[in-house]
Amino acid sequence: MDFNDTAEEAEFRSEVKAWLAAHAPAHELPDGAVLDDSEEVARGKAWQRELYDGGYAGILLPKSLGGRGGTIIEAVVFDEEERKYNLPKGPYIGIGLGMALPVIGKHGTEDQIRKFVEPTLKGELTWCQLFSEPAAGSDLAAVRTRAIKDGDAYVVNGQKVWSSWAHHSDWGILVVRTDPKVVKHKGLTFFVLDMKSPGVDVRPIRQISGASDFNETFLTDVRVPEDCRIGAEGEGWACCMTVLMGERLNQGEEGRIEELMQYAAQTPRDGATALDDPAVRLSLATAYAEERAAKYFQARLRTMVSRGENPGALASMMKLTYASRLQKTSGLAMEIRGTDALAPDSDAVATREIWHDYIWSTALRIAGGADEVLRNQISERVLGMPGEMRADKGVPFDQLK
Amino acid sequence: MDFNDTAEEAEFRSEVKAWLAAHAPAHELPDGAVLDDSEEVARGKAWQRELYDGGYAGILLPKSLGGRGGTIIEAVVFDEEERKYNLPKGPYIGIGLGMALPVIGKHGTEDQIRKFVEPTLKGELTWCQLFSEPAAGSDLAAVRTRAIKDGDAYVVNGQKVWSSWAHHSDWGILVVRTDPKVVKHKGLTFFVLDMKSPGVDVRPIRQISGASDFNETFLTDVRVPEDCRIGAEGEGWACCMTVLMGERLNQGEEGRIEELMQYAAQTPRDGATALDDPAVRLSLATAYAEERAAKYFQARLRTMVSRGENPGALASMMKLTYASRLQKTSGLAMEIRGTDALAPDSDAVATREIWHDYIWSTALRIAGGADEVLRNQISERVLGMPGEMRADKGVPFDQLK
Amino acid sequence: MNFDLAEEQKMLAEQARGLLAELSPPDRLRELIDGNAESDEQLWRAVAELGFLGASISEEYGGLGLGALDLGVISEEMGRAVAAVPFYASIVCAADAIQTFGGADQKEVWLPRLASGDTVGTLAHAEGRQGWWPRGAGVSFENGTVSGIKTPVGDAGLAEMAVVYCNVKGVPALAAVDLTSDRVKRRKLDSFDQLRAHYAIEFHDAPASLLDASVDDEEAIRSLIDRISVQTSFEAVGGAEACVYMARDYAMDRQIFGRPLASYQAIKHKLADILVATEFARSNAFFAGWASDNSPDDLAVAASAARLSASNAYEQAARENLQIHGGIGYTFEADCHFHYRRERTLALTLGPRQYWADRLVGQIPGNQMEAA
Amino acid sequence: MNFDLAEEQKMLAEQARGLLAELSPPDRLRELIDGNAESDEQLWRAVAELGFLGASISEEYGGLGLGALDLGVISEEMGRAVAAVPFYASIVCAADAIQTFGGADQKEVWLPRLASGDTVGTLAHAEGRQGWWPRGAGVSFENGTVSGIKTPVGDAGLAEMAVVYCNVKGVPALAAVDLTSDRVKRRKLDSFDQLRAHYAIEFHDAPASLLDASVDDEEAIRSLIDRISVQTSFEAVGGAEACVYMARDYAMDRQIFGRPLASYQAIKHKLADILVATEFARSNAFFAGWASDNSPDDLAVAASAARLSASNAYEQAARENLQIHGGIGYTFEADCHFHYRRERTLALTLGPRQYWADRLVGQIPGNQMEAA
Repeated sequence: MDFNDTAEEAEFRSEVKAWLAAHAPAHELPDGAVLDDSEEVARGKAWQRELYDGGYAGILLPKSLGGRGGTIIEAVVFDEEERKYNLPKGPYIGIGLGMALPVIGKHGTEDQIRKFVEPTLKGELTWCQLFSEPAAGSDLAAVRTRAIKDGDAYVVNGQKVWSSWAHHSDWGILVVRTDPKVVKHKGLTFFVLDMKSPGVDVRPIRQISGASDFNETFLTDVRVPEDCRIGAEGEGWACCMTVLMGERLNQGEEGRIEELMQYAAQTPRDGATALDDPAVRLSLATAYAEERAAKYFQARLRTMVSRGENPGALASMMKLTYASRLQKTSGLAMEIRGTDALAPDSDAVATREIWHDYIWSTALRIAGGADEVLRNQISERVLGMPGEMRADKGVPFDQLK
Repeated sequence: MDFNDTAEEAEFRSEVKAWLAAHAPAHELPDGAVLDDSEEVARGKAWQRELYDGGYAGILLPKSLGGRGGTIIEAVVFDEEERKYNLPKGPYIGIGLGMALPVIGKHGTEDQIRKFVEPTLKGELTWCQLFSEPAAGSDLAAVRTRAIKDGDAYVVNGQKVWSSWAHHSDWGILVVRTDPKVVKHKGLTFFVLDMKSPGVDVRPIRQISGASDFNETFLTDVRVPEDCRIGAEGEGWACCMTVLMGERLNQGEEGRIEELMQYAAQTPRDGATALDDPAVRLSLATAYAEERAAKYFQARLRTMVSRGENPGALASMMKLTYASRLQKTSGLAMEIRGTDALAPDSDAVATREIWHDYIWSTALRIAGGADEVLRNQISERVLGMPGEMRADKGVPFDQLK
Repeated sequence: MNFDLAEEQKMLAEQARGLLAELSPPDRLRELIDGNAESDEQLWRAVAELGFLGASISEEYGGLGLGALDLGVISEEMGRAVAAVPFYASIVCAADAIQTFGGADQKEVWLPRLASGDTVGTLAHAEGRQGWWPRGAGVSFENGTVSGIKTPVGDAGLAEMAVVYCNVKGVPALAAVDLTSDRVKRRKLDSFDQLRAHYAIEFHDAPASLLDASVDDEEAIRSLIDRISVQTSFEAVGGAEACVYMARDYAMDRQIFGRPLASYQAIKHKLADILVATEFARSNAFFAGWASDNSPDDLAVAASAARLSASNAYEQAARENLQIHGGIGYTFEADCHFHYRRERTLALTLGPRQYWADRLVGQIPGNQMEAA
Repeated sequence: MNFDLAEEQKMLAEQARGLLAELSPPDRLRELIDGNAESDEQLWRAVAELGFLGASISEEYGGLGLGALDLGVISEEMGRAVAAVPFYASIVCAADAIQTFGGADQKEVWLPRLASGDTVGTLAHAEGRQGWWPRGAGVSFENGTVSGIKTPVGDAGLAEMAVVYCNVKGVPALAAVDLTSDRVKRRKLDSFDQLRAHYAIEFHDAPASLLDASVDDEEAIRSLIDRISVQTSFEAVGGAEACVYMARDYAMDRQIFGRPLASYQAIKHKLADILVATEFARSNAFFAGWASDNSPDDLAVAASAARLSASNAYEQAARENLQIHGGIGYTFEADCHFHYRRERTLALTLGPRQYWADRLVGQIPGNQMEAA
């Protein structure tokens, strides 16, 4: 075990540091700046292009696909260094690199690879995902959006939700039902969808946070050319698995608890500060211990990956604990500050960040695997316990209640 | 709402006080006395006889059965006053009054009522219960102990566990399988068993506490006369329900948290005491709030019962929280005291009581409805949520895996 | 002994619940948020007409002269509906403070107007980061005026008067202040709770009238806080119960992996635990409501216990209701967020858990023992 | 960067686990309890022969000169098996204290004997209700002797020597004391943990030898406690993991309502949460073990974090393992109770959670900021 860089890693790190020092500052966002969406996307694309030119776009992506073919440790090192700058990184870039390219790379044709991979790496194409539906969240295989073959195209009808930045995406990755006569997992097919196609109607979802980062996407008689199908008909579920596998491990977490300790230290109490209160210390120290544990646990998983092992459902542990901890500790921070945290008259920036976390944590506990789904995965895949009794097992989709 | 006694209640209370003052002191156990089992049973029987003579045996039992036919509030008042004395009350008496008599009263014949009710009220007969089996705990209907009709008797073979004080009981209430060809609830039949019958072998279970309050009872070719059958063949499950319904509401809880606060106050810390530590105060105050809530919640249930309403699964809430709270707070108390609580050199009596609670809480979280079973009941019967998917539904017992 | 609400109280609860369900459904709350409204005036008028505002104000000042338990019944319904009216600020806080500490003239001036709803009052106690009830209030009373800043103060945009926690030469006191005076400046703050506005109030030698009975009687002031806290416990219980049944109903409807979400043990057990917490909190609130009027010696412990258990129940309920709703719960169109935000308001407004834990422990006989 | 054990460490773990599984199965533990034994001598000899006792003792004193992480690997296996040997007292505590603070002569005298297992040592720090590490120890060192009472002291019946936390004219220090002296009286106490005996030790001017480097260096002593605590974290992780898999295996076997207990979500989710807590605690223990030898500046925070997460994991695991076993778990014949009792020993022996929380918070840069 060695928590220091090896010689090779140190070399890579200093190379990255130097490159970032030369290229990142020009792309940094001013502190506290709120950009409008198009401006943000434009800047994100420009930074992605810079990364591409520097050879750092898609560090984990194989060289054959135009990536760097680097190790996970290199990706981590790069990420650590890149985070030191306030750079424009958004889902419009992340979904392409982290979700679309892996699935196209694995299930797509040569033509598809040629068409999509390089432009995405260069930041020229942005992506959104069109997976969830109102009645298909945790139970993703329950999607109802239908695609019916019509000549050399598929005609798609249905409704997708929770697509982030769909309104600023060029393409979407889409999963739909092509065969309702078979059990639900088997009738799915995967597509890439040109978001400018006629019949695609993107509407913002008004969130409880007040923002509308997510969209509903209505698909009405949308014609998707056959050459936009990724993999065979019925291969949709396998494609989804490819996407979702990639999703977990790269979620970097930011440490929050030190900030909350400082927030407590800036809250006067009985001639001292709230951080002098033993009960506050106990709660925050416990959360901090868990946060650090997550960091070292993630490091262990990365070591597994760097050896070619698949951490599988272990990766779910990170997300499960992060979301709950965020909710618990941001709620706690509000209580530590007290009434002032309900409507701050001072230090409002810090308090509003805590509000943001307290609200956003509810989305995090659901999106990308709800708490309950993750616990199922951990108990079934890591502990080998039996799966849920399922009422839908072996039943064709169109005969489900 | 009125938390004071009504005029009638006050009158009953003063009558009870006077009666207890006259009769209870002679039966009190000396403080900290450890009696041997037979001595304890003898004393318990004598006190029960005194209660009978005073007209206080079976306060809730109908007059037709020789009880007082009193209200639940009267039972509560009596209990509150009786607790002020250190009297010999044990399961050997409680099981007879609380479990055997209600089921005999409801499902038994005139002869059975004549034979058992009065002697039990007088403390002449002691009872144990023979319900659980190694493979039938939470799933009580899974009992395997078989009874086969042979002339005017049933021949019983099998093994029962968790019978308290079986070694000092005259009679047992017993549930066995008489018909394995029907679904599991339907093949059960209820008996009373003379514990001196040949083939009854009572062996103590060594518990993790070191004590052996509970027994295993092996039944080998035990002949149980037909007139010891309570109700019809196949009526066993209904009898069990009668027994279990009665069990919940009368469980009086003792307040523990005030004692733990004092235990903390007797633990020096940094020139003050552990009770001056805000974190300790927060934990204990939260537990105390829950304990008081349970007390008032129980009072609400008693009000329901006194109006003839059935609180049903609401009563499960008391036991669910009590057991968990006992484990949590006794564990916490050990931590508050610190290393000294591992092996006390002083104040050992208080510490050993806390050890007892920490160990006993594990049994409480299981016996009489495990936590998980109670949560099922609450969600299904109070909130009306669907029952578990059951693999044994409609399957004859002998075809179950 | 009778540990249940009286028939009249049950009818009162039903009446309040019916009214709120009719006039203040979730869509109405969305409308108010969209309209940037600070209060639902129509609802306020209806509530006033039914006499709810005067429930615990004595009859000589235009109220119904009922007790804390009756007020609690209404508070619970307000909590269930996340009602956008200044009931808590004006009735639970301001009216009770004046009734408890005011002289005959002060009662005469304010109580009939508060009971009728014509005037809204509030209680101004917090002072920013110094805390919700800072020892030795920073706002001072001198020569018939108060000076200093109170923040945040709930519903202070609607209020024409405030009961202000202040110090008179260093000793604690409460004073009634007319907020319409030009010596009073109100600044609206960004509020976490979209249905309860908060303000900073600056007093610049603003004319004030001391509630004499409060001066230097810290324990009496603490008792007032206890009484108010009992009402917020009822409010939280109502909110928690609303969340439990909202989540239950959603889970019964929603199909997942071919069966109702409500059939999964994870969901069942979660809701069972929250229901238990809610029923237990209600039991503590019942006793505390009874003790408010009938057993002053028990009040401090009873109020603390009620507060602690109600806060825990509502916190769990508000969070897990949203969780059970899944993605839809994260949308403005769903009804979870009203409770998710209001729960924080209730948890934070009247002192942190630690205050109530300290108060509870300090009141239990025997806890003043010396260390061995 | 490499966040995994080295191959040799994995082999060490396997070797230790194999040995303990063979020599110290649950039935053996029951036998020891029934025989009122304070240690499993056969196991102790076997462990000594494999060199485990000397793992972190330097080679010049008969050890293997390995590091804290190697010792942690062994501690974890001891925890998994609830091994009835004085490994913690003698090696983790006494040997490390002497190695850290002793002079060459003291090392010469004690380390080879401890490494070989011929002598058992222990660390005497607690003083009854005064606490586990009382500020200004009540036991005093004067003129080459110590006087006072230490209680409880784990494994003190087996020990021939103790490192004693004492004060020298009011400043903290550690001293090595020969327990076989007739100036030392040991009283066996009733111990919650049936597999670890505890004693009160009375020192009556008992000859003692100061570990000079410890005198008045409170932070160095705290660092020693940090190092020891890292080992108990490994021990707790081993215990927690044993509980998770014991419960899982039982639940897979047990049928209830026609299906395996393990198929119920209540059981699955409970075990998933405990597994997460255990894996997270292990991750903290890994870093803290590494920091023990490689990054002294990180040690205080790392040890505190490891301790807090390991205590939480083992507490949940020990309780819920018994719960999942149902009635059978409450019998002496089942194996749950060894962990249920040992968990408390680990949780209580080396300071409460609050100590570790305070230590952690106090070490984070920026937490010394003034209040705004």
